Amino acid sequence: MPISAWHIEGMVMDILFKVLIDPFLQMGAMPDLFVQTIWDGFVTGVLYALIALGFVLIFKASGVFNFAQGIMVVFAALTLVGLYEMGLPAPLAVLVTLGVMFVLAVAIERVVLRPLVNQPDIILFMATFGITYFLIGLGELIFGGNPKQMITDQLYLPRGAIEVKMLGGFVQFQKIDIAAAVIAVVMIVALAVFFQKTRIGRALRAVADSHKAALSVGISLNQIWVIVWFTAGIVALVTGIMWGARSDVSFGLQVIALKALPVLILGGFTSVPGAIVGGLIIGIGEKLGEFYWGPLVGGGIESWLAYCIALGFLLFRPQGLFGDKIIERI
Amino acid sequence: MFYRETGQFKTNYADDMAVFPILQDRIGIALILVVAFVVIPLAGSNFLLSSVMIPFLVFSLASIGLNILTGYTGLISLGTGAFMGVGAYACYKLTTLFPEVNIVVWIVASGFFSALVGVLFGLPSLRIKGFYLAVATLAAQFFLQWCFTRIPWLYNYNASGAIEVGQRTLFGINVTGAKASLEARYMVLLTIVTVLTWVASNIMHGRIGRSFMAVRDMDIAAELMGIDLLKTKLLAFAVSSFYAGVAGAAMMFLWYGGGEANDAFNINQSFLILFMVIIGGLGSMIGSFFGAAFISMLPTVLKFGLPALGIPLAGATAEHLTYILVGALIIFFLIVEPHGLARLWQIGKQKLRMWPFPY
Amino acid sequence: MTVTHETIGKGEVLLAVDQVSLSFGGIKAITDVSFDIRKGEIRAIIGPNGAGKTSMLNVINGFYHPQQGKITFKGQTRSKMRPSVAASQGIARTFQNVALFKGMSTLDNIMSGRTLKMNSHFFWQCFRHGPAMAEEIRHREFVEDIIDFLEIQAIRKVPVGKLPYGLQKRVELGRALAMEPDLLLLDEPMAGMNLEEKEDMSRFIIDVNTQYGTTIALIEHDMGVVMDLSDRVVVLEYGRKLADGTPDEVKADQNVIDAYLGVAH
Amino acid sequence: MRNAVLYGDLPALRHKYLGIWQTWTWADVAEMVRAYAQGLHDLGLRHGDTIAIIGTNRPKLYWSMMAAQCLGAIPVPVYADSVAEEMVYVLEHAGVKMAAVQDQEQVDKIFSVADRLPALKAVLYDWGRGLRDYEDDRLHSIDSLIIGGRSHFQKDPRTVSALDDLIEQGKGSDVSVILYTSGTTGRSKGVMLSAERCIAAATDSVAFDQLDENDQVLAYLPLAWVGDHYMNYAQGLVAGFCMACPESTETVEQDLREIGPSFYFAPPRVFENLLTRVTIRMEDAGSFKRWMFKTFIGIAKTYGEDILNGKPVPLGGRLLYALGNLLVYAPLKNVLGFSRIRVGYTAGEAIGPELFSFYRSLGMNLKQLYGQTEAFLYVTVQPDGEIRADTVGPLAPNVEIRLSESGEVLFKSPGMFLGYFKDNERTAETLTDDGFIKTGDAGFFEPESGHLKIIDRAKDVGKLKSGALFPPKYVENKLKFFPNIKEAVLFGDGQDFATCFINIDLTAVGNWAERNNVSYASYQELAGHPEVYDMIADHVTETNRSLAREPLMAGAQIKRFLILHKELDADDGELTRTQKVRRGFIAERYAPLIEALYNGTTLADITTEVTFEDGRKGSISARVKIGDCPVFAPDTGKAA
Repeated sequence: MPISAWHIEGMVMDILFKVLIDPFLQMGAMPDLFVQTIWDGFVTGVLYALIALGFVLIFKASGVFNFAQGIMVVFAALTLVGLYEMGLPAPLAVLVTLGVMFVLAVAIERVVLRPLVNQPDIILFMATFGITYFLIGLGELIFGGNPKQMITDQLYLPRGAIEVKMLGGFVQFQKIDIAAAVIAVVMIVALAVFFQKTRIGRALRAVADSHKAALSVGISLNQIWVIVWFTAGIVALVTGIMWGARSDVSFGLQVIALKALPVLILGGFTSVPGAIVGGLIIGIGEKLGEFYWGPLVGGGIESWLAYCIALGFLLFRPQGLFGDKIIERI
Repeated sequence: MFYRETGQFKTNYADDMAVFPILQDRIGIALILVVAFVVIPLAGSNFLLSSVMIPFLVFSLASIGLNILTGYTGLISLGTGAFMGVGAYACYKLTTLFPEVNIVVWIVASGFFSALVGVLFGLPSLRIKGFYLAVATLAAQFFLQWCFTRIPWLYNYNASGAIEVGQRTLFGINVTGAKASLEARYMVLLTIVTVLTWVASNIMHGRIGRSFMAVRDMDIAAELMGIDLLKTKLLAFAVSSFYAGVAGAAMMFLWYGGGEANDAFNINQSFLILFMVIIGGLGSMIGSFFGAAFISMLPTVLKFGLPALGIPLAGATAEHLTYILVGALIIFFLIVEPHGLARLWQIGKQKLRMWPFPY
Repeated sequence: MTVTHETIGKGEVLLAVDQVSLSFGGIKAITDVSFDIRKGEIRAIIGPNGAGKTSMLNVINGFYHPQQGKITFKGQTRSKMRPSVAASQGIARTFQNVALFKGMSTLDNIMSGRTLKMNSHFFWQCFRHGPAMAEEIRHREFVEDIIDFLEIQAIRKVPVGKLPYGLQKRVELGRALAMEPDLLLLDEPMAGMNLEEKEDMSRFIIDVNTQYGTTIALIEHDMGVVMDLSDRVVVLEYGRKLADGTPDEVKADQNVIDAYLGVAH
Repeated sequence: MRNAVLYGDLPALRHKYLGIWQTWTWADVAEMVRAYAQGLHDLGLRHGDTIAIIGTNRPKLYWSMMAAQCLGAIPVPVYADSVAEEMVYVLEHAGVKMAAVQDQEQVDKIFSVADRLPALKAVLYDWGRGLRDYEDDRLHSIDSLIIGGRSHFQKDPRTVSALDDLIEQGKGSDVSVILYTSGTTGRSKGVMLSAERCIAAATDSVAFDQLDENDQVLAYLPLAWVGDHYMNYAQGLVAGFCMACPESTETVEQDLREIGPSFYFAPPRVFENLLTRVTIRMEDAGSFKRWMFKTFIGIAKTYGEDILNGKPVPLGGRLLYALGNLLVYAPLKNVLGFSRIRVGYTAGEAIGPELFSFYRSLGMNLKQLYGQTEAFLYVTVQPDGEIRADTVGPLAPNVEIRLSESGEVLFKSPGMFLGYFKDNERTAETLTDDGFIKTGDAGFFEPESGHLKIIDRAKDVGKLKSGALFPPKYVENKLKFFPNIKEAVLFGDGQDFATCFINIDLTAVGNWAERNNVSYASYQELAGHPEVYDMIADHVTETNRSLAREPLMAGAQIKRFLILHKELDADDGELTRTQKVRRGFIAERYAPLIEALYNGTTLADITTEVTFEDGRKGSISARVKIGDCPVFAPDTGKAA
């Protein structure tokens, strides 16, 4: 017996070591790699944040949990590229795409939201599924199903990478990633301003609180919905460009929409800063996890790690990082 | 109009509380069963069985499962696909470990495993509500899916990494595997579905069903009435996942005849079944069947229907159109009848009962 | 539970609220309130809106947990308690804005009030035979008595969502009664009712009290009703206890007159 | 009256109580009643005592009657909806010793007037709710009595035989029940009926319609009305069919549908309201359904009755009718709960011919009979195959009838009464020297068919100045066939032309108003609305047209009418408790209006006192418009 006892104990120690200590040793051993991973995570996080942002905008203003945000990203990117391929100059293509997104917003408001006003959330949620399916079909019908190259250069987005020598190694920063980060920040700031300063923005915030309040500001709900969905559309477009620039434009992209869910959970459905912080946490968390712990279980844990992080988190703070505490009344 | 209820009065509670109190309904059900059990197997073409009835039945079972959770108890789940997977793999392991035990037994038994897993992932449901819960179930979906592909033991280290369905017999007739006749598979499946449906409706008509609905309609009030939320919700998860599990096993063994988790039990499957439940009608047994029929048959109908209408389609385009149409139809249905086909059915029935009066 | 039931005779203290304080974040809902409810009486809690009446009920049946103070029910003292436990100890209630199970019929709603008393095994539930069915029938009989008592035979099978407000309130009362509570909490049982409905409801409340000997604590705005119905009244204002006593005493109390009765309601 | 026992285990009574149809077999009932009787006896109810029965149709109240009759005591059913004052008159007059009542409400009524009822020893209640804290030793629950009786049996078996003796003592000739007439004219009179005569009458009629123990009826008519007592109680005991009591007054319709009675009796009013509601509901239906309904009802009108009467009908007609039956009639009857009706009767007052034929054309074997409380119950009845809307049929078995020179109908019947309780001179008035009973109705036998045709209350039938016959009820019924007209009161006796008051039917007209978006705030406003006037005018004209076709009646066409600003109401004494019009009373009450009708003015003011639900009195005044209608030359084309 002692032998096997030894044996088991050995195994346990081994596992504990692999899980609890070894990863950190690795980090310490190659800080440059560590930073690299963090950076990668950060960028992914930014993109998650952007999608989450789309969700939050819509959820805040219309209480709709817009599952279609992901496909909107894809759709926007596809349209852009598609238009370009049809021979429009890039800047024009961007404008037209914006136009398309606007039309989309209007259409959704008319066809989906207005008839379904005052329906339970789950129904609206389902409706956005409908939208998703519709857009998938439409996108593929028009632009075909196969992946496309994002027109990075034509949009004057930088290529290549900067290699910074640090921590006894090289850390590589893709210019596009930096750009992405910068643009994301710019956009978030812009949105913040839009919400704080402009009349419409205030109205939107009002809607978030109560619909009556919004009306008192003198903007009809329908207008607000259009605006919000359009804004979400813009966010989607930017996200699409960024993401497309890093990999390529395909329907596989829509899966990242699902990734935005745990982000939302961390950040809370109604909080813009929450979305961002959440995005970063998830992004970095899952990259680190994949890189350092993934191998232990054969990798690929990226696919669910995010959710489990979120789940664990939920159990302690059901209302999310920035969400406000729910007091149930009866 | 066909209803003749006059003179149907109940002299004891048992009759009054029957699932089908109206004579004409009982007749109707009997007819349907006869058709399903006798007419279709005899008269039905292979096509009807393989690409209409069998998928329909499998999905019906799954949507009953989800309906119990989402429709009756009001808990959204996006993990149905994964729970089905658990069933499938459980069944696979069981039948390979104990080949001598009859496959049908295992198909049903595998439900218990998915029930177990369901409870596990249901645990958060006490604290988490609505979309948050949906996300929690997504965790289940992805984690389990990951397990299916990353844990070779589950698929017996097949090179293909997929479930391979062997020959299994019932009363000496092949019911699974390549040699099993469609009819045999259909009959087995149909029997399972019928029995489980009956059981489900029993549960829903009793104390448990009521506490489910109580939790759905007004969980606070339910709790203040002494209904233990956690227990109830977990039970809902268990029952629901059981059905999903059986559906999954049935899907693999009686329909696909083997396959790989990522295409059979992926997130889209979960969504699809959610659609069925919503379109069919939340909180309605018959709705689950309507929904399953609608969603599972729609693509087939379009694939063969549109060309028939003289719209020539390449396979791909057809697929895209299907997507568009499904999407549009979902929205359409949500708008015209948020309570799903079941409600339409109910209204129609009411009209028939009140005929010739409008109400 | 029934044991303790025996131990408390009519007129003795059934429930005692002892210096209870409750606050959400900074806002104080209830401040240091104490009063008791005696077995078999009809106890009214009145006060202006936001006086913390409903919060008080929520504390009593364990939905809110008071920061300070304790509650003694049937001689057992506790500061925290899960609502479901409170229910199983014999506290039932109705809600200010009807909290029925909209998706279910009147019958099912009231039946669901029996859940605590039902315990047939899941196995039997699956087949809806044997013990399960027997149990169903047994409780159906009990529920039918209540339906008969509340004169709602006509709406037995109607989904409660379709019922007019007044009837919904009645069904809700039925659901609470189905629990055979020792203490019944009624939160504005007559809110938004017309005169006739109010009269009916008061009749039911009194009948419940006399027939089943149920102890009742109710919140009500209609002074007339309160004064007729209740044996004793406790008056809250801004979460504090203002007065406590028989209707006449309370009517006479100067604070009350200034604070509440004076105001046209 | 206790022979019913021989039906053993067949269901005797069903009562929808606690959600299901509780059922008692005859054996149960017998046992129960005996125990109950014992209980009553212990309580001191003796031979010849009177016991009031007050409440809706509930088994225990029926048993109360049986039990009382076992002891040779006399049950006195009283209209449950009558207010304490009215009730006390009957109770006082009958000198009741006990009262078996339904619930707290009735108990309260009784106690409120108890001081005027010296004889009252005990009050028995069926439904104890709210009576918990009544301290009154006169109060007992019926259950407690039954139980008491049972235990008494157990204590000493001798009581069993003792009870039997008591029962045997009961002679058939004893008064078995006193039914108080609704009092179309003045105070209501207590009609004494004897057991043997009741049974005799019931037996005849049961044989007549071959009713047997397999039939079902729904007892929903007021206990105190001869209709219920005869049709359900007496016939039930004789034929041994199963009587079902509805769950509550609101659920009668539903219960009717569930039970699906095979024998159905209702006063015309019930059928009227039913038809009104049917028409209203159909108007809300989709255009297709409406079309379908209209066409097939049309077809039914042409063929339906003939088919029912077994007259030859063209094949096409039969087919169409069959189709209609599938699409409309059967479902309709199903919804109304009439599907299983074998025999249906209507009586109490003449039924509108159109109304009558409507139901018959649906294939419902509805028949008319004529009778009155004093006759217990009918003197003429229509046998199958000889159904006519305009007559009340030939003589019922074992009944003699002759007409007085004034055209008044006189009869002798097996079930005829013993006399009015404590009211001999009234009895004398009613009886002729040779023991015939004066009905007070004017009528004549149709020579060819031998059918009796009732025109109206003898004293109501008048003549116009022109000398033309003036039968108010006859015309009123024609008017009342229109769903929009709830009540009509005709005047014209001794005048030069006929005029009438109209009561619009609030549900029907209100519904109509909604559809034609006519806005109105009150009944009064709606009644005064010009468009409503036009509509009613059309109806009246219609009526005149049909009157013109019958030479006898042509004179009675309506020249002028007005729509009353309030509904005629029993609480105001304008109607009897059985909802019959109190013509005289109305005439004097609305004298100014009548005057206006004849002096040609188009507007009239009127102030009337009204009694509200809660008994408070108030008065409403109104300005009432008067409408004119064309009359038509008598159409001699075809004779009636």
